[in-house]
Amino acid sequence: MSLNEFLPLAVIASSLLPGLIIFVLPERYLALRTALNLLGAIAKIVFIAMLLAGVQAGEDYGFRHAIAPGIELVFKADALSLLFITLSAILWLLTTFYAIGYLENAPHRSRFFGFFSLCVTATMGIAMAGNLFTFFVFYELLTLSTFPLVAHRGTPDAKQGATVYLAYTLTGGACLLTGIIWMNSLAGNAEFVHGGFAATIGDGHETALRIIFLLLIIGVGVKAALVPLHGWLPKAMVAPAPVSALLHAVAVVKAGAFGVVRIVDEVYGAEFAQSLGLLLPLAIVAAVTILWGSLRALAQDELKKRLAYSTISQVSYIVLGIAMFGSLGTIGGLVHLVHQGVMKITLFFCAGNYAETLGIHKISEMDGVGRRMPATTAAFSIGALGMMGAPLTAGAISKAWLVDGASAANMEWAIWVLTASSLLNAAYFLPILWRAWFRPLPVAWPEEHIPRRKWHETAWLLLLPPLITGILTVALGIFPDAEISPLTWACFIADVEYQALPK
Amino acid sequence: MSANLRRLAVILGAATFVWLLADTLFTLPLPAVDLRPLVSANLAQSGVTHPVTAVLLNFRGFDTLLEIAVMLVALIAVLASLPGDSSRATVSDNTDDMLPAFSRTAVPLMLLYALYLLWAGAFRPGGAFQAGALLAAALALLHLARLMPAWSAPGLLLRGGLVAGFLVFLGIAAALMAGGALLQYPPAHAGMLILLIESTLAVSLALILAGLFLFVSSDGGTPK
Amino acid sequence: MTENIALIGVFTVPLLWATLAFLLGPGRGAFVAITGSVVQLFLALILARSVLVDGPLNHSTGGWGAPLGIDLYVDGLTAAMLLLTQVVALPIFVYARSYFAPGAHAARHFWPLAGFLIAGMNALYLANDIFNLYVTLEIVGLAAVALIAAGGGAGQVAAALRYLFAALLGSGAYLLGVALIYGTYGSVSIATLTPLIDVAAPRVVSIAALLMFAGLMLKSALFPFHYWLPAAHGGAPAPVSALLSALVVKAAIYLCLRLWLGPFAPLVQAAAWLPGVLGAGAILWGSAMAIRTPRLKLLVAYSTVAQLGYLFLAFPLLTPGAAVLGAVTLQAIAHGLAKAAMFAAAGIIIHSTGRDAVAEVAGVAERLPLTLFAFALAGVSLMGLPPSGGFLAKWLLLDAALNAGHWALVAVIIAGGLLAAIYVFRVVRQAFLNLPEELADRQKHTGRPVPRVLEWMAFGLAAASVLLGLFSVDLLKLIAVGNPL
Amino acid sequence: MTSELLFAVTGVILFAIGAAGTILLANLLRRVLAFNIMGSGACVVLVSLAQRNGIADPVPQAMVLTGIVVAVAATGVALALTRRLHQLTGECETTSSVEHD
Repeated sequence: MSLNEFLPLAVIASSLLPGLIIFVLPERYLALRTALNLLGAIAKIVFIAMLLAGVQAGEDYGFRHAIAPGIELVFKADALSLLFITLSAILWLLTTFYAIGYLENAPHRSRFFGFFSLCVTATMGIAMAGNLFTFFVFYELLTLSTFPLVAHRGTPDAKQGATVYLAYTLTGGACLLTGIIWMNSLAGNAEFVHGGFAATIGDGHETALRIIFLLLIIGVGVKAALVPLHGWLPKAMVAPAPVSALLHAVAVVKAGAFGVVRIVDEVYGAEFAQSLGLLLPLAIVAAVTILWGSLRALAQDELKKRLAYSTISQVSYIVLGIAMFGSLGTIGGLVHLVHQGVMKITLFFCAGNYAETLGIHKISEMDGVGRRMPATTAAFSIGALGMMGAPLTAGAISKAWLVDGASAANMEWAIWVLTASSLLNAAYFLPILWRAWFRPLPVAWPEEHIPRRKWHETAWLLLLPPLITGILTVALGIFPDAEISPLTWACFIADVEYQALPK
Repeated sequence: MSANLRRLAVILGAATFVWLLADTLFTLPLPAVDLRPLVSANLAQSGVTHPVTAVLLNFRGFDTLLEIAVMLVALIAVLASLPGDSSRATVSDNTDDMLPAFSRTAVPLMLLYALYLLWAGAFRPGGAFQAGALLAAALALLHLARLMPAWSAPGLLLRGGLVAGFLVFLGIAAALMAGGALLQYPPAHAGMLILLIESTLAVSLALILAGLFLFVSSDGGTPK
Repeated sequence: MTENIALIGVFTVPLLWATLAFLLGPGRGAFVAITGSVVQLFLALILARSVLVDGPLNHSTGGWGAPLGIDLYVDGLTAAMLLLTQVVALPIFVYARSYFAPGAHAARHFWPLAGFLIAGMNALYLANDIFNLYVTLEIVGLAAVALIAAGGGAGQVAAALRYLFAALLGSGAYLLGVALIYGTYGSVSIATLTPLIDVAAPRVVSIAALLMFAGLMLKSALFPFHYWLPAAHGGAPAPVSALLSALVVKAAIYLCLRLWLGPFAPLVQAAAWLPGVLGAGAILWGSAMAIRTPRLKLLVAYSTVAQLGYLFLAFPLLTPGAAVLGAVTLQAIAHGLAKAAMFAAAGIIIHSTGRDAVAEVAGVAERLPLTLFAFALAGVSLMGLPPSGGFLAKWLLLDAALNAGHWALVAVIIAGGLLAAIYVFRVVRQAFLNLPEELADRQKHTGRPVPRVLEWMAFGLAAASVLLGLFSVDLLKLIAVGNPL
Repeated sequence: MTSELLFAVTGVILFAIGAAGTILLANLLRRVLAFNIMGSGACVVLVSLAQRNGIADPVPQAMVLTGIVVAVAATGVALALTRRLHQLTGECETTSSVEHD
């Protein structure tokens, strides 16, 4: 097996194998379990680094395995997949640290970390899937491996949340499956290519292709939480904080958004999708989602719920960017795929810290928490400002590109949507910051788990990850076009997708 | 659906079925394949002179092998269906002496006739099954005449008797693989082998058939 | 010669060890059974390999050859079913060995009966003679009935009787069909009959075919003939349920398939929609019942009713040239493995909670993670989610249905998957709940500790049903050998 | 029509009666009898159709012999189970309820 075949597999195996081993590990083998987790996470990042270098040098990486005559599992590590797996891998490493601290002496940790690794594996598979069949395999694997994490606490509303989650995702999966098989019956088991393969199917199938597009978008839209398919996301917030952070801020919703990218750009191809008149409706759905998510977020008092609705709104920035016909929008969307992940995970880390340290779950309980937990709250503030698109944060960059994309695709209304959304973001984030920093301390916190010590507002393992991602948020905002930043990489992708560098 | 309606439906269905099927039978052409010449042509190599026995133990011997398996399964099924606690096998006190007297004379004759049937099977109607059935009847008669207790869970000896026929048959069938195929008798020894199989089968079948009756009657059979 | 010995051995070996187990006495024989099953698995592999390499294989018992003698025939389909039977039987036997408490009444005659059951099925797959098939059907039927009834209470005995009469009615209809066929053509050899039967065949042949199919559908519990199955499979001891649900019903369906594609092919094309409709009914009805029943094993049994529906659903697609046979067989195999695993897991759960109720599964995720994992994995295959064998089968079926433009079938298959998800996750999500106090106390008394080997057997079967979806190239190649499609 | 055909039709009728009985009757002993009638009907058809031109055919006769033995076996099992059910419940009928336990 050549290196070019080995690396994609290695990226998958580096989380799959630890996961499987951890399942059979007895609960008490804490050190070994931790070692396995970190080893896997670090190994993965090393492999990905090799891939990044290789792909920039024009190498192409792929692996295929026939599972039945005419049906193949195909993995391709191309520029687009790397954007996604790099993000997931780095955040996985941070989240692993965080989870180790978060779940100290909690029960069922073997199960938790086992399925956690499976989720990451599934995400890697989705990112590197080379055809719709492979994409579906890992898409459903993600659903299945997330279920136990949502149900992890074993409380009735955990069961409830997990059930709702399944009801949405499995139904979406059924639509996706129908669409994929239909598409394959027209195009054969075609593989993703820049510019898409649907155009080659030829005339006479336009209607079929439109219906298929609808089915596929519904399929991935459920995970991307497009309105009206978003109902599961707030309910799934019963999961432990690391799960909400990595999965519901990054892996699951991003898998959906990523699916939209693949379908629009590499199944249909932007031009063909545009010619079928599919992009505008998609853009409208995205716009509606953006506004609806922000509006609902305003109404939430529970911190995680508000973040969840904000996620719903933010993820659709990506979809909106892709749905804008033109390279600028695509770049904006792709960059936001990364930036939103970094910012949102910061916020969820902090929310988890508040809950773990002081038992704060509601925004109304956050008065003066800034003085009790300055570092955490600083990270939180950065994330929040980023979400609003404040200058010098990652959010500013992606929004700028999206606006340019909108005007380039002369979709002025999209600009209004983005502006409105930014205002709404401000409307539901600034009050939190104000409470946290400027309101007086309460007499007592809801339930203080971790007492304050000098220079020690909470456990280090809980504090470091949000600080790192917070700093990252700023860094991405200040040096957007560094040697290998998400932005440059997104331009690289748009370059191959549209064969023309953006002016 | 009410019971009467259901009954009516089934009966009507059965009637139409008979009508449709019978109707087709009248216009049925003669078969394309005729096995009779084949049977008589190969009778010489079959080791027996009676065509039915030849089919049973040679041409379609595989059927018969599996059929013995069916009998064994049935017997084990009966044993398995017995209540766990029934191991008492009693001869209840003798009420009349008519039946015993009759059986005392009948059973030896039945044994004799069974032997004849077994031997006759080679060249005229008869054979292991008929013989076995007759022997089983004799055993049942003995039990009904209260000269023999019902059988409780079988001991090793009885179990051996029950499976002996099948084991011999199976063993010979497998050993004949040497000839290239299952149950491929060498014409020279076919007669002898078939006789061996038939005689052990007769005993085992007798025990099995009797067992179907005698094991079941070992428990009171009254509701608990 | 080796493959001939393998061919004969695959049913003589179980006949032998079944007899020995009986000879050894009540409750004895686990060892010979497991040893024998290992040998059978080995022989089945030899057969499969030889079929894959040298094509179909014919063996004339007694050396006479059809139509005078009885022929045994192995093609890819046969070899695949033989493999399935041995692959499921072996772990289930290891499971049964630890499952039955020593001296348990249900176990006293388990081994000989199980042996005859397996032997009967293996012979059934091989026989190429419709009368010999009748005898094998009876072996399988009676052994199955006995296994259900053995040492059970009134409910089990009643279920066994209901099953027995269904089976007898079925084989009776089948036998009359055989009689009519023999009366018409003068032969019972499938090889001889196939060229003789054509579209111009007299109507009596169609009636015979109808009788035989009806009988077999009764035995394979195709909706609406499924009435006997839930009580029988839901009431028997777990290892028995596993064997029945995973294998026995498949035997009758296999026979349907053989006759459908073989001798009766010219007659059935017109009626191909009928099994399809009944199959759809089975999927919807079986799933609906599985979603409603409060009992765990009954849920699994109803899921069998539903899953068998997929096999008949495919009959309208079984047109020459289509690769549907592969999909059907794959579904049969995947379901066999998954269902055996699921009954094994259900048995473990009931063993440890002491109650056969879905509500009592709470807390199993904590106590028996491996068992729950096995149950869920098996469920993945039943739902047809990737990367399981059930998924691959469903994918192939959907592909065929779409290419043939059968949108109704597509809809049913998709709906069936979602319904399966509902009843599988009914159990799984319950298992994640923390065990309520009062139940915990009660289960201390009713429940018993679980031997690890039980859990591993269930897990192994489930894992196999999932991995099947990733490594099916050779299997599908094998199935394609010598089948008329 | 020949006497063989008469036998065949009789066999069909016996089968139909037996089948209807097996389906309709509630009492298990009667159902056992009905099943036996059904089986013998099938056997009669098998033998008689095969010798429509008068000459006996040994093959179906041997097959019928097998069929009879199989029927005996099945009857034995059915009776034993019926007896067992009677011991347990005091009745000779199967209830049709699935939940029955």
